[in-house]
Amino acid sequence: MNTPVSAVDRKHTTETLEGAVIRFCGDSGDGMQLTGGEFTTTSAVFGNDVATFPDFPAEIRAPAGTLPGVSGFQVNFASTDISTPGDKVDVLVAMNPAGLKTNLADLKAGGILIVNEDAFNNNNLKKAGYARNPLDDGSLKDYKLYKIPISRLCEESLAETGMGAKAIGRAKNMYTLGVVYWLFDRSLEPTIKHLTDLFTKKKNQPEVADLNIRALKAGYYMGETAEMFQSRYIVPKAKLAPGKYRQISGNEATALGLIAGARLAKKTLTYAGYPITPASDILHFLSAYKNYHVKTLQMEDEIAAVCAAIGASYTGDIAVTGSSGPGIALKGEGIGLAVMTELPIVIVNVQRGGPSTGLPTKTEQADLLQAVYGRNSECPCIVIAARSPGDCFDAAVEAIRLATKYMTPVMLLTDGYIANGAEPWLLPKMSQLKPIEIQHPTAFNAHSDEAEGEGNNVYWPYLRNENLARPWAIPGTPKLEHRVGGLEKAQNTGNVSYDPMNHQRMVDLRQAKVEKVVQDIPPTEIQGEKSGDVLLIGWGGTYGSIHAATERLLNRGHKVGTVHLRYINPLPPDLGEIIRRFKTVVVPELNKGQLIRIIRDRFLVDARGINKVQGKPFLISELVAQIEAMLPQPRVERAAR
Amino acid sequence: MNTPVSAVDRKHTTETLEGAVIRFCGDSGDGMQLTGGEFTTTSAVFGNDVATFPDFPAEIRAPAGTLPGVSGFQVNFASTDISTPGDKVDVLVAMNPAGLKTNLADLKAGGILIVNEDAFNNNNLKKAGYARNPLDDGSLKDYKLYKIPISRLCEESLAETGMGAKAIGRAKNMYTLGVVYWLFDRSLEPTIKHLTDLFTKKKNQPEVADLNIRALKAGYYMGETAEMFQSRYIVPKAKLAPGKYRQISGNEATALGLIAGARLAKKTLTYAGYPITPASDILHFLSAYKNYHVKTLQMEDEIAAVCAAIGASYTGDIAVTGSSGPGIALKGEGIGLAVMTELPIVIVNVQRGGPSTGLPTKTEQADLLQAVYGRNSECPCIVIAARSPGDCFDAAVEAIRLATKYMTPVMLLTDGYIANGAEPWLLPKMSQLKPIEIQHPTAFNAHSDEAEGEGNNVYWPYLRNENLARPWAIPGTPKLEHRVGGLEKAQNTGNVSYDPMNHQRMVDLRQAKVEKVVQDIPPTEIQGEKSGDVLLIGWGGTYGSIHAATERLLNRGHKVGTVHLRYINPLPPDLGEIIRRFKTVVVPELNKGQLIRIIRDRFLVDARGINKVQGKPFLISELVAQIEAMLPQPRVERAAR
Amino acid sequence: MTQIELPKYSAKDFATDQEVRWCPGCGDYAILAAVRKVLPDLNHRKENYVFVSGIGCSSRFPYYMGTYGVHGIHGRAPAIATGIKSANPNLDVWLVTGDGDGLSIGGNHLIHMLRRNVNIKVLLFNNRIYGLTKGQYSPTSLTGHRTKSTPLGSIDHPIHPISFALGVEATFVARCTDVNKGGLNVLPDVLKAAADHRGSAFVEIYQDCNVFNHQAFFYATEKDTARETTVLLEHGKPLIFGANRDKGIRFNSTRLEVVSLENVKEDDLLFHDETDPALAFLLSRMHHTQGLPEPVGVFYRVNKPCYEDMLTEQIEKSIAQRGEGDLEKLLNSGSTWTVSE
Amino acid sequence: MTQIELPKYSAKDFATDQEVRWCPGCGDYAILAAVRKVLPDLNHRKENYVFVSGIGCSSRFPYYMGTYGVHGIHGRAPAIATGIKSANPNLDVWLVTGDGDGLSIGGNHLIHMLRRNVNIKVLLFNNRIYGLTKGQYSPTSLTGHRTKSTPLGSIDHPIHPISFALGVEATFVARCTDVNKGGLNVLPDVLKAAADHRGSAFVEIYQDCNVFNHQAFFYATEKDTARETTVLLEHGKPLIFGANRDKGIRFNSTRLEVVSLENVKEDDLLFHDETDPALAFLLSRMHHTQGLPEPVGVFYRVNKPCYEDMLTEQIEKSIAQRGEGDLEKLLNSGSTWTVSE
Ligand SMILES: Cc1ncc(C[n+]2csc(CCOP(=O)(O)OP(=O)(O)O)c2C)c(N)n1
Ligand SMILES: Cc1ncc(C[n+]2csc(CCOP(=O)(O)OP(=O)(O)O)c2C)c(N)n1
Ligand code: SF4
Ligand code: SF4
Ligand SMILES: [Mg+2]
Ligand SMILES: [Mg+2]
Repeated sequence: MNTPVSAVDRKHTTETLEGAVIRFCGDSGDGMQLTGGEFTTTSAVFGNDVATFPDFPAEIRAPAGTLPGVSGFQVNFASTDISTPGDKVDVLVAMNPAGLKTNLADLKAGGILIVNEDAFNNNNLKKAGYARNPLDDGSLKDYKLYKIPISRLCEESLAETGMGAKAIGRAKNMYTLGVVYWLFDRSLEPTIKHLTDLFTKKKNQPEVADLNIRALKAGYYMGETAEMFQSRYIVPKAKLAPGKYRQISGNEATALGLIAGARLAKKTLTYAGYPITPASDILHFLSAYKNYHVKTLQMEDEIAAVCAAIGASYTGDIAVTGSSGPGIALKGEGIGLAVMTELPIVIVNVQRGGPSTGLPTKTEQADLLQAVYGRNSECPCIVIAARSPGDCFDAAVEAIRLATKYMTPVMLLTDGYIANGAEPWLLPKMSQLKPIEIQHPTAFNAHSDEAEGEGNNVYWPYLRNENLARPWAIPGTPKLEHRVGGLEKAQNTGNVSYDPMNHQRMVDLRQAKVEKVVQDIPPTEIQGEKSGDVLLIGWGGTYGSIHAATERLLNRGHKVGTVHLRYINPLPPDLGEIIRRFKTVVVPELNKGQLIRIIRDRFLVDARGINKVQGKPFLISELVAQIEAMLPQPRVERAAR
Repeated sequence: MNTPVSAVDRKHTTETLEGAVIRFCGDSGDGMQLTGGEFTTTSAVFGNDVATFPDFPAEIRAPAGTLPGVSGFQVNFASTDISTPGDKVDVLVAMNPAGLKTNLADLKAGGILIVNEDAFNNNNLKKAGYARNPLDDGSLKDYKLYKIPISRLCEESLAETGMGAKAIGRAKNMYTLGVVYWLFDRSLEPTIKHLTDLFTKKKNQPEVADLNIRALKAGYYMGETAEMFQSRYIVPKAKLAPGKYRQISGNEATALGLIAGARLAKKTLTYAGYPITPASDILHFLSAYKNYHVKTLQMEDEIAAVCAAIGASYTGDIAVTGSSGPGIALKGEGIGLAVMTELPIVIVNVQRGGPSTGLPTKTEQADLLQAVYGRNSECPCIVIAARSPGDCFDAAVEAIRLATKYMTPVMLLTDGYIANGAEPWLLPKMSQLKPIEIQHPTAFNAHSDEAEGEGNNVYWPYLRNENLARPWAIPGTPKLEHRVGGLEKAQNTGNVSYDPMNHQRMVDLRQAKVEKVVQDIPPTEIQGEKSGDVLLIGWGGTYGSIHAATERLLNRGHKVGTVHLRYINPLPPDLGEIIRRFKTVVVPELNKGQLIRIIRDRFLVDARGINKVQGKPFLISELVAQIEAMLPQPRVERAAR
Repeated sequence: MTQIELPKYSAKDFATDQEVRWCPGCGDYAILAAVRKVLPDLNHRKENYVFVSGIGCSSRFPYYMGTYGVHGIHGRAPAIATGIKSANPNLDVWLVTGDGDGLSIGGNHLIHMLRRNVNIKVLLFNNRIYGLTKGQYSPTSLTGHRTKSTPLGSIDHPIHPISFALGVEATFVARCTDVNKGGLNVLPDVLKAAADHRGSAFVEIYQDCNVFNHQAFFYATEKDTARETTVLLEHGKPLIFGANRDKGIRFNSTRLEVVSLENVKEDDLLFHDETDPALAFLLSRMHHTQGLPEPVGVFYRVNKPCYEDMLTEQIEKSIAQRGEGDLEKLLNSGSTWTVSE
Repeated sequence: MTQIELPKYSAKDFATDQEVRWCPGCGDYAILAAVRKVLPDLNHRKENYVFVSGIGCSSRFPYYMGTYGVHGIHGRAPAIATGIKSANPNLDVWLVTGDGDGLSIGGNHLIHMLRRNVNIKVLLFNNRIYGLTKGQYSPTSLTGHRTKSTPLGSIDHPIHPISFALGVEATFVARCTDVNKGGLNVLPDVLKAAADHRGSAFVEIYQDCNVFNHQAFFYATEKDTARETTVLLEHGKPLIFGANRDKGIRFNSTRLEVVSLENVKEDDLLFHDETDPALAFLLSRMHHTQGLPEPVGVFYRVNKPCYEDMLTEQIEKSIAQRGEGDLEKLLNSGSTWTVSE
């Protein structure tokens, strides 16, 4: 195919950048998610480190051209290690006035602003609430503004295809992508391949593939020929750990991790769910993997889903349920049953903005206390959290491992940000993952006093092993027939028991079992200083921002150390000791302060919170600023570096 | 009527006691709850201070004569102030071997043991697991054992009535009560009146009333004539605050408090519930008060119940829902909706043993953290707790007051112990209770920019008053039509808003509103020392035990102060200051440590817990022992007093 | 209550200033327009309307009605509405729900509201898909339907909303379509009939989800097919359908068959009887895929006491018998005793 | 699976060492005895049985069966059972529930399990009361019933379990009584028929709560009335009843009436057809208070694919088409790139 080669041409100067943040925005109908996704893949395949932030409108479609209808996709790509999609935007591509209006504030002063000039008509300007056309009134003078009549140019270049106006109109995102590819000297190949795969192979619409590929190339050539841009930009390859990579979103990684966990345990996976934003994609992904013996049950509601998981677990499957927001609240009673029956289930909570229905498409980290405390009575669960899209895979495997090892529910916390966001993911090798050992008893395990003879003659479902876990005999096993249920159970026999001392003992045991998990927690890693002024304690999807902020603080010479928790209940056993090595403890969270409640309670340390509840991730800059304000003395001498 | 006068006779010596603890136990079918209740009322009417502890078998009926079928009722009556039903029992009345077996351990050495000798037949002994008859084998020699052939004596004395054997058999509890009445020199009048009211007036069964009254008297005369007892006991009147009293259980007091609260607000009450032990009685009580304009809705489940309450609240009723255990877990999502729509509802949680179905008829205090934290996202509720049966009345009124003042849900925590237990209750005067002011707007409250003219021209449902509460316009009010819902709302207008800064503001506001409640919290009362060695912090139904333990510790010269919290979220504003005045903080709870989590987090004090999860209240003695073990130095010198 | 003179309302009075946010071409628009248009004719005060919903595209409905409204939580609208109607029986409560909201997570609440016969009007927008969550199958999706969550096709047997409602004691059960290009304009009439019914009224509305299940009901709404695949139910009248009204439905033992009016007299056709639950059930089993037209209009309508009326009645009776509750007296009831100074 | 020789079981093999804790005289005892007695005849392995329940007196059932069992949470047994059956389709899953557990809090789960046709046998013990929580009214309590929570009488209209099941697409619907002193011993036969049905089987059992709703169904179980107030349904046979089998049921237009066999020939009676849903629905509306006997036996039975079979089939088909899933491959799917050392 006759695609442009990515050699640097002579007509333009070239600038080499360490990295850049680009955001595509436009109407929901403008295909910005696809555009951003393609740019990301292309950059990743090229060898950049990348991080993305897709920002959808609320679940329901808003009228075209309006502010609530704006869809955005931000990608940060760099030749260095990056961990967030970036605070501020270097290049903003706005396909319509509404997109410009809602996104301009994030563009850096002097940043590149590419707009589809054709979309700035009266109708659209009015819908976006512009009294005058911002392209003409000088209000954008602080930016490098490129007004491109994208709609018209795209139309002209596709006229010869003879395709309908609607189809041609839809291709303008690829035209735009072509322009941006030119600007950043990217190859068109990966996108051409993807368009061919998608339209020609999957949907059998070669004409649509052709149309989009033409648009893409037309945009690229426009950049090359139009002499519009003074300069092109080069973002060289990053030095990444060697190995095979792919882009992965958190929800997909969770789905793959669950399949992998079940495989490692040599068992089948049952995932019982009920659609809800932003957890639904886990259900969608898994339902496509039937040939991996994955059973997906879309139940009638979230309560049914957790109960179906309990049923599947009793029967011996690796049983998982997942949801978000109110859907998780509904599972509380069911989780209680799993705690009492001591059956392993995994509950995936893709956290979203709340309370109540809240901001369903936005991210938040505000379900931690619910995870730890949100059930009636003493009802402890193991709680772990994933830190990034790719990490969801490991966390899902770990959740299955812990649930089956301790015979108890595990809550896995992810969030909308990492669930929808994607990052390059170094592929794990299945052969290198530790198998999950599960044994279902097939013989009696105890000797009942009443019965005569020697040797075991009964099955006690609540006998415990060294991890305090009970045995997991499954239906179909001759002679081990037994009943479980939500009433308090007598230790060993598992019979219903109202005995006060037995109740105390069982409450203690269920708690002790969860606390045993400390034996599985590896020594805590500290980023930066091992002792000093400030210890940052983070958890979950804020990893990227906190990690980057820590780097920046360290670069400025601050004595900062950072710990990012996977294990929340129980906490790592060495955490207290680490805390004592720092003067101040700071806990940044996308909530009003939740992990900090547990840290303060547990370690009696006057930890301080950095909290934000805006449905959005932390900016690195706001973290740095707030932490610096807390530091005993600004290290001016080194900050000047 | 020819009833025995309560003059002291000559045949027996008399002992005057400060108080006594008596427990009636027998099979579920033996009528022990009625018997205990009658003894309590009679003693209360006589002028003793009383406290009771009914202990039912699990909800489901066990076979007659078996250990799980045993029903008990303990009453402590005294001439001094008492606050618990007592640790150990002075007099145990056992109607059958199973009752003896399960209750004997609580009888003091040297205590009086009255048994129905007739029930100790082979069949019953076997069911209770006795190899030999304990009445004959000397195993009871440490007690004052009175073997009375109650069944036979009762039968003989009622033979002349010509009633059936079954009816006569059922009257033996009244025969037994008569014996005990004689022993403690109590009047038969209140019970005779009650039997007449119940059977003659309500059920139109005068022959049953007659039968029971005869049995009662026969028992009494037996005591008088049989020369069986060496001594009679007198427990003089107590010095109680003057006024009119009645016996009341916590659930009944809650019901009355809810009616009173609605009355004080000049509004109708809607109570939406779903049966569950031990909360059902609130629904039962309220459903009998239709002529108080009380609407009770028995919904299809707990979720429906909380949602019906939200609907009723939106419509302007005082709306309450109540449940226990798993039923409360189910309400989490609905409570979130109430938090978001800022509608006042009260959720009554009669806590019971858990987790899951747990020990449904037993008490526990383990839902505190669920109340404070157990919902998705940042979803703050006001949380208050009642301390005793009578206190449920005040707490219910307060819950309604706070909910309507701050336009937000209030969780009222009671528990199985105080819900079923009863105590003498000094009747409040309605005229002395503070009215609850509620205003439903009837006119516009804001001026919209878009509209012309002066003065208000719109209704903003999320405008706030000085308490940060929003206005409560109700359907049917012309022009104030507005919509509420679970999506994030724009401050003031209440329109759906996805704006990040608005979300932050609303999350902050909902939290601030709950924190405003500190302005309603009266200065914290301290029992005992105002500073010193140990500060006890209690909450809820453990009040009686902790109060009594404190008294005992003070008597022994310990520098102990005790605070018992009504307000849990938010905590009293002066609590931190009080905590700082004591060397050690101890938090006794019937859970694994829940309030203590919040105290430690909030005040960074190394509080220690005394915890018990056995489905039973604290004994005074165990509290005293554990606290003394924590005290810096046992005050031997004064402990000798 | 004294009847104050009613303002003359127009459809516009029932609009709000909130932008309507459904996808272009969504069937919800037509239903919204019809409801706004019908309400002014019903002679109720605007401030007495409360629109209640759960969660779903359809459940955004209350935001677009200039009345009181509650956008509830998923599936729970019937419970919220029951609370509203019990608290104030004078309100006109309408409930808008979807096939997911009303029949999946909320099925149980709907059952109990219907059987209690709470005087609430239920509009169930059946688009056989979860719209708001972007296209998973719903309880009314046909077996084999490929959706996001059933890439190999649904394996569930769908629920029939009309059979469902009849099976749980609903007192008014009807069906119509969002639009009808075949000339039958059933929606407004059914809305009025539902409004006039004293008790729970259940209305299934075939609704096109333009994005995730487009054309699912085109057979029943489009010009060329609508008259062939649907039949209008009218109480006491024979079941006749077809673009030329030349076909009818007849009993064949206990089953139904289509006959041509050329061969069969009208009198031999099945006559609709709104009061016969078993007949209504039989009609609810008709499917166009089996060659039978699908009935629209009122399947079933009977009078039964409604919940809030009985609730009020019990309160009034109790007051009449025991007197207006006196709290002071209530507190003093039971065995009381007095401790003097 | 190779068929290993089946042990000969007796009722005793299905008992446990746990004391049965229902009130003396409770109808649950008779049902327990019947189930224990029927199971040995079904030729399934004991270790393959799983009894699942919710919460209620009836829901204690699994504790008394020497099989695998789950005593679940209130109302959720159908969901738990669906999880069990999906995880291992070879198990014989029985579900025991009450009128409160199954039709109040759990109504929705029951609906969806029934319509999905998961191969589970449901025994709904209908005693028209909440037994375990000591006597509140239930969804099947008759209007006016005075209970702890309705001291002035219930104002709800009761649900008819059979109509309910038919309305939500159940494929097997039957009714029987805990005991039958009139000579018809329907329970064991219905249990066997349910066991033989491949799909969800719904069985309503009239059950006496000896303590809180005693004698509610005595008309249908006692010697002197049972044969007059119930009629046994037999496929293809006319509906005849009465102590002397001298009465029958006949169609009168679309409604039913009782006729004397002295005046009417058997051939003119209504013949039962298990495959006709509308007929089943009609039969489900018969009440002895209206002078019509209440049918016992199988109302409805049809074959439809069941959920776990289709689930398995999709998995097998998917493996056949795409090959046994290779995780290493899956991980490597999508656009990958390699970073070299
Ligand atoms: C408790 C809970 N579970 C799940 C969701 C996610 N959710 C929102 S709407 C919906 C289904 C909507 O389908 P339907 O009721 O048919 O409405 P439609 O969008 O098709 O009009 C779901 C699953 C939620 N909001 N809350
Ligand atoms: C979530 C929850 N809500 C309420 C209860 C209390 N509860 C236990 S059984 C029951 C009703 C039982 O009635 P039914 O199902 O008819 O069974 P029966 O006892 O009559 O056999 C109720 C309300 C509970 N255990 N859990
Ligand atoms: S997704 Fe479907 S139902 Fe929802 S608004 Fe769009 S077209 Fe309508
Ligand atoms: S309460 Fe009723 S249903 Fe429950 S065991 Fe007793 S008699 Fe049976
Ligand atoms: Mg839908
Ligand atoms: Mg029942």
